Amino acid sequence: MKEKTKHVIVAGGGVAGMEAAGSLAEMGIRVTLVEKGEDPGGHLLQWHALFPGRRPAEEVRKYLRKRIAHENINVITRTTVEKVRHHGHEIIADLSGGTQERADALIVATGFDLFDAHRKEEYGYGIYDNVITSADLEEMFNRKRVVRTDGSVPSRIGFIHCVGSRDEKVNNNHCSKVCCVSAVKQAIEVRKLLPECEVFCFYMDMRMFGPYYEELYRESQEVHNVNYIRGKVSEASVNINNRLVIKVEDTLAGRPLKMELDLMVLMVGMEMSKPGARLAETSGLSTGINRFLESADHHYGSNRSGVAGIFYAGTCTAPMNITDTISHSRAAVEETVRYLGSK
Amino acid sequence: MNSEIFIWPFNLGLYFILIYSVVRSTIWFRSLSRADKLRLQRGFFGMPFMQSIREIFMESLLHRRIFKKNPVLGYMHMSLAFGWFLLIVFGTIEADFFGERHLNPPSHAIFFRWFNPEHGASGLAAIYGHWMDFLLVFILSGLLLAVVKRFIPGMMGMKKTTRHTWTDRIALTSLWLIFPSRLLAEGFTCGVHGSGGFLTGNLGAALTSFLPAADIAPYFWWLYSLSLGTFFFLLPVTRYFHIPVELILIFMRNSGITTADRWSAYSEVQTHACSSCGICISVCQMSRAAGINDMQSAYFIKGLRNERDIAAITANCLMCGRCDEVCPVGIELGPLRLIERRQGERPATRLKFIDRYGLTRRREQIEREPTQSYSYLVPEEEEQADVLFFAGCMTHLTPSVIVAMKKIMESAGVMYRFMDEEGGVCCGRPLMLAGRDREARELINHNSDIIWKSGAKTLVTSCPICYKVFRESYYLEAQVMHHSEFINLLIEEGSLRLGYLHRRVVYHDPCDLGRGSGIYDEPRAVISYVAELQPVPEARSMSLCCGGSLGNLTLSSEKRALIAADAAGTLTRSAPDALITACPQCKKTFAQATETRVSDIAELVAVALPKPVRRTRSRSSANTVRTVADG
Amino acid sequence: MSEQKANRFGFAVNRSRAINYDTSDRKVREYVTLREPSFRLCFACGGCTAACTAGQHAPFSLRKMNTYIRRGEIDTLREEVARCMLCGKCLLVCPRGVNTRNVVAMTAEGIRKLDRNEL
Amino acid sequence: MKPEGKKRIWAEYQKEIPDDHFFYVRSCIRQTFFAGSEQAFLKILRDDLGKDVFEDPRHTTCTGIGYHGDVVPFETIQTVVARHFALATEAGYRHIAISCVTSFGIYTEILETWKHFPETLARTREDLYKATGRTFAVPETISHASDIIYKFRDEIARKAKYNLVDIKTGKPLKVVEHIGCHYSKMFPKYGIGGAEFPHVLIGMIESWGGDVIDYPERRHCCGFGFRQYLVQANRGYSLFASRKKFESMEPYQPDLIIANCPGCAMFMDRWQYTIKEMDGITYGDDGQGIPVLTYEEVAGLVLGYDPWDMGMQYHNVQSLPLLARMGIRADPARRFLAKDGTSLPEPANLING
Repeated sequence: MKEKTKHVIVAGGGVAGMEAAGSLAEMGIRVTLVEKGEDPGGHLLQWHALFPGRRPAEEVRKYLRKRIAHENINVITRTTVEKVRHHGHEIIADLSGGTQERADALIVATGFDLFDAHRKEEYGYGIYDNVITSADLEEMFNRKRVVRTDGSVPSRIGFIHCVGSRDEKVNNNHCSKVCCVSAVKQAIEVRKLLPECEVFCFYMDMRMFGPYYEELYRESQEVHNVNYIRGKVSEASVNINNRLVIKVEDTLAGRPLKMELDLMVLMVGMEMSKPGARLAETSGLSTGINRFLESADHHYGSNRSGVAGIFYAGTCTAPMNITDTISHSRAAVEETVRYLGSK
Repeated sequence: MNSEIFIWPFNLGLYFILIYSVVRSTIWFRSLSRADKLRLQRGFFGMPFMQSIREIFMESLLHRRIFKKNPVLGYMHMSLAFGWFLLIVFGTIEADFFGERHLNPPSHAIFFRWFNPEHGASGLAAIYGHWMDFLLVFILSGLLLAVVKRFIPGMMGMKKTTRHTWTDRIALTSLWLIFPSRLLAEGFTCGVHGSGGFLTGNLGAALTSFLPAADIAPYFWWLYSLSLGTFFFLLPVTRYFHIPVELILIFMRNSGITTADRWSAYSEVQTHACSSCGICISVCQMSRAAGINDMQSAYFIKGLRNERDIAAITANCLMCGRCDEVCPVGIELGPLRLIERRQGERPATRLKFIDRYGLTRRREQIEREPTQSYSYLVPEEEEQADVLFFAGCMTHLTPSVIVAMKKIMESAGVMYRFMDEEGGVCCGRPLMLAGRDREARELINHNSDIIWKSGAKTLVTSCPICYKVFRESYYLEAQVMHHSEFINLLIEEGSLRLGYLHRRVVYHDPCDLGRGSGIYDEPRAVISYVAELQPVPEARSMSLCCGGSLGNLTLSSEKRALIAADAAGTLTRSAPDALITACPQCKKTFAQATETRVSDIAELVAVALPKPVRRTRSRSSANTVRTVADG
Repeated sequence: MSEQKANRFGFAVNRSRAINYDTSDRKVREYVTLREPSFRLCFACGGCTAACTAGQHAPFSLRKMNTYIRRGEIDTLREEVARCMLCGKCLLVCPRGVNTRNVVAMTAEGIRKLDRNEL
Repeated sequence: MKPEGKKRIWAEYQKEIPDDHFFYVRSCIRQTFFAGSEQAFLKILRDDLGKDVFEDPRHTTCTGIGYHGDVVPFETIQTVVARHFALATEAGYRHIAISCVTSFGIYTEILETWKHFPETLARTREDLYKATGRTFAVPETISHASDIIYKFRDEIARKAKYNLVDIKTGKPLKVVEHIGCHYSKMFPKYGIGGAEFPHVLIGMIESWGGDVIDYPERRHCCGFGFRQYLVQANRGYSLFASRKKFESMEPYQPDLIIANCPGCAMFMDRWQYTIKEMDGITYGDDGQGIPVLTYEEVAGLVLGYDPWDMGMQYHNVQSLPLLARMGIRADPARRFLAKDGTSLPEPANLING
């Protein structure tokens, strides 16, 4: 008798989910890819260019779209996986909208949510004009127009690092890893787009963890004249000219510093996604103190959930860049296939 | 006949340049310091005068130094200078001897043929005419080389030459025209009258055969006179002013005047004595390794002469001293650059002669009212020692050198005190190299105080930078020794027992130790004692700078790396086991530039020290060491 | 006048410790950056300060000085820059290849020019 | 500026303010320097709004100035505050209305401490009982007096005789609001609108027709700072802080400053005088100062109270031009006359005087 085709549900259609679905489909496994948005692609859909080489994000999007254009993959959009449970060897996933999906295994690839910048009230996001997030700036890059709300061209832009990361005041002690290099990348892009515009990065530490990140940081200073001030911005306000006034300690000078900005970019960090957190709660998947999914083993089991047949891929376990997400996702597929074979 | 109008351009030019030279020399003489005036006066009536005459003959006329460096270039210079000199001398003799009057005005000698066209048809006069023609050929051959050099510098072995200003170009053109126009003028005149030597006579005959020579000749006499006149008029504002000024320079130098540390008439004479020959550019490592071709001494001197803003040029020099070594005129290029650095930055606008002295005055005023930069330095407690060891700032970044020195001194039983073990105060030379002598003096005073209080008889330093300044700018009772000298002394005394290392090594002369302080032999003696020292190209006085020099303020780390790689490449061409230097700065710089192991001389010696005898080992191991040491 | 009144009150208004980037004079920074572009590369590791010969004797920090140049704190700089001995140790230590000695030299020069209204 | 953004935050930071039956605790600074303000508060609540406000003459200072001046230990101040609660309990009141922002901060700090460290509450009960024989119930709510005016701001607006409007131009007055640091910076949840964008005074100003100025140093401390002011040699810090605020608000040409903290009102008023004396600088037009009013005074003016009855003539920066702008006719002859017709002392060197 011919062996029944295996079926895997992938919860989340971002970078991790798409890569996982593609890899599984290639191996002849039937995949149901459940995505909450209109289209798969996740946060990458908003991104203009990627660090460290500033390649267009579209190139990676194209790759991922191609990856899931496979007859074995069924994409369900505007849907989330609400609960997962075991029924014998089978896994039953309750989807939003009340339907159910049965499968042999499930990969959680629910990704991350960007930190809601409103929560750092002192920065005035949503209150003051010209306070935007890194994601908003990326949209501006897509339109090739970086301007203030009144349409004028900014002459000084400040990037505020660690917004919603490494900050117990918003209950996030973790580092989101990618914001530093994102800020460097965006700072360079601003300087290229607006050569007259002064650019400042306000940082606590520069965490250039990936290949060519440090080189990019150096380039930003050497070639693009991006300025770095070490200190966490404490508050922002506006003056009578509707310019932002920020206060920060210049920790290297050991003195408070006050500066006017035309545009303030909040480098928002990564948090566990809400659908991911819901799924964890309903399905008994354990989470860590950083609220991301806790893997079975930190070093050699970062794709395993501790529950048979459920695997993790990508940023639902911790902040990651795209490179690491794709690797992590492939590893999750490997774990899944091994599990399917052992059944 | 003497009232020919065409002679006037020459006459005017000649009188102008004579009067100008006298006036200029007088101004220079007057602005010399009292001591230098005395030196010059004494020199004029003593041996220095004879030395100068000899040197002028050997250098200004024969160009011996250029000959040594490059025979073709030497011949070119010699033929033009010596040839012209002879032409003038013999021309004057000819005019005085054969002319209708004795003691003629100069024009009479210069335009002798015009005034005496029939002369020299036979007898002694004819032979003399051949001689004069020979001199002209001699000059013209040099001129031919000059033209070739101008357009194809490589053919003369010159990699780089200086750029000319437009006045230089006009003067050069007129200089080039002098001798061909004389040839043609004399040729036409001789042709008409059937006189002349083997050259002018034959050329004249040939030309007259198809040209109306009598009509053409005056044009060439005019051209000859005009070329001479133009050249003389332009002389003071062009590089060719070096020809008369060099004579003054030689007198001054032989009288014992030196550049010293501030701007003086002697500095000015030196800037005008530069011929912009470009030899300094060829030897400059910044040119050959780092592709920087606009800051060499020739440009620096030219900027000084023309009173341009040369702040960038002044700062951008390794101060290695290679150009000083090769300068055919013997200009003290390093000291002049230091003087300029001491002047500080000057306004971008062109400085008037008077303003330059104004700057000097301002500097003197600052010196009269000194401000303290290092008042935070606390005088140290007195501590007695026979031998003081001063590692210096840079050696603290090469702790292996310190460890080696400690081992060596302990092994030799030297009772020493490590003066800056806990981190001392800079020796002051880096400040001096940046032109900040006043500040340097504060540090020198601080260190001197410690050295005097210690009562030390010997001050040993492992850093050539410190060594140079200790020797030249400190007033000390203690004998200053570079560690290579000191180790050599220990070996010679027999207090240091060393083994022989079977290694092939090369030695690099650090700039401040070799060229800067004349220490070439001691390090070589030490190295040869413990290892096989191989020769390297460009050693001793032409040793290469490592590129890390503190003398350069503005050179980027990338360019430094290029210089270091080039120098290290040259030094290690023979693939030695190690590259030995005697300077912590050179060691650090070379270490990044080569795969070859780079060691300080002290480290090499420390390796050759007998291993300490351990109790647990058998006696034979100690014997082995002794055997090796004996061998 | 303010001093006399202060005596009457027994206290005077304190000066702001804050660096006001919008009113500070950054001409010296421009002067230094133009003449020594490697200045930009400093990422404040403090290696120079750790190695510093003068820093062993006085409160002198090239790392801090770089920050003061960038922020236009001229008065602080004027005192600070004079403490350097120009020994060049920092040059050998700097991981970013900043031409530290020239930064000091150009800063001193820039300040002198600023004081003479030449900037 | 996006008003909807602030509304979002205000919606998040709302607190329970009781409707009636308050146990009122007075402020040391306010009853000394702005005695008319506390009087006006009681009158507004009792007469205009018909509320029940109880005062016990036996209540004392909270000792907050001593506490922040490092002379009163935390245990002591807890016991003093517990005694106030005991007085309220004995009188049958469960809602505390606090006149002073320092006291308000002390109360919130103590309540939060008791919540997180119940043993300190037990210890305080014991201390109070040993010292006075009293017992107490922890109050149900604590409100700052400005919270209560905030709650009834629209009611006051409905009864308004005057508005925060320039009667000549019809334009709203430009008002600077200053919130005492101890109102919500320590515990944002105790303040209406939180710590970054407190709504308590803005709500009043907008209800009564004024325009609020959001200037860069809006959040900055007035400079009181207890130790900064209490030690004479340190007063330069205190003065500097106020000056920083004035310089920051100056370009907006504010008509008045409203403060909800007695200390702030006092310092921002007195320091304008000091700065003028020291450096000859004032922050209004033509050498005028910016009047600093308490929210009770502003509420009183809106309701048509006589400014001289509220003691506004004893501010260093006088409000005569402001009153004229609002159309309030205050009888200049009565300015320094007591109710019995005797003359009151007339201060020298008044600004806008």
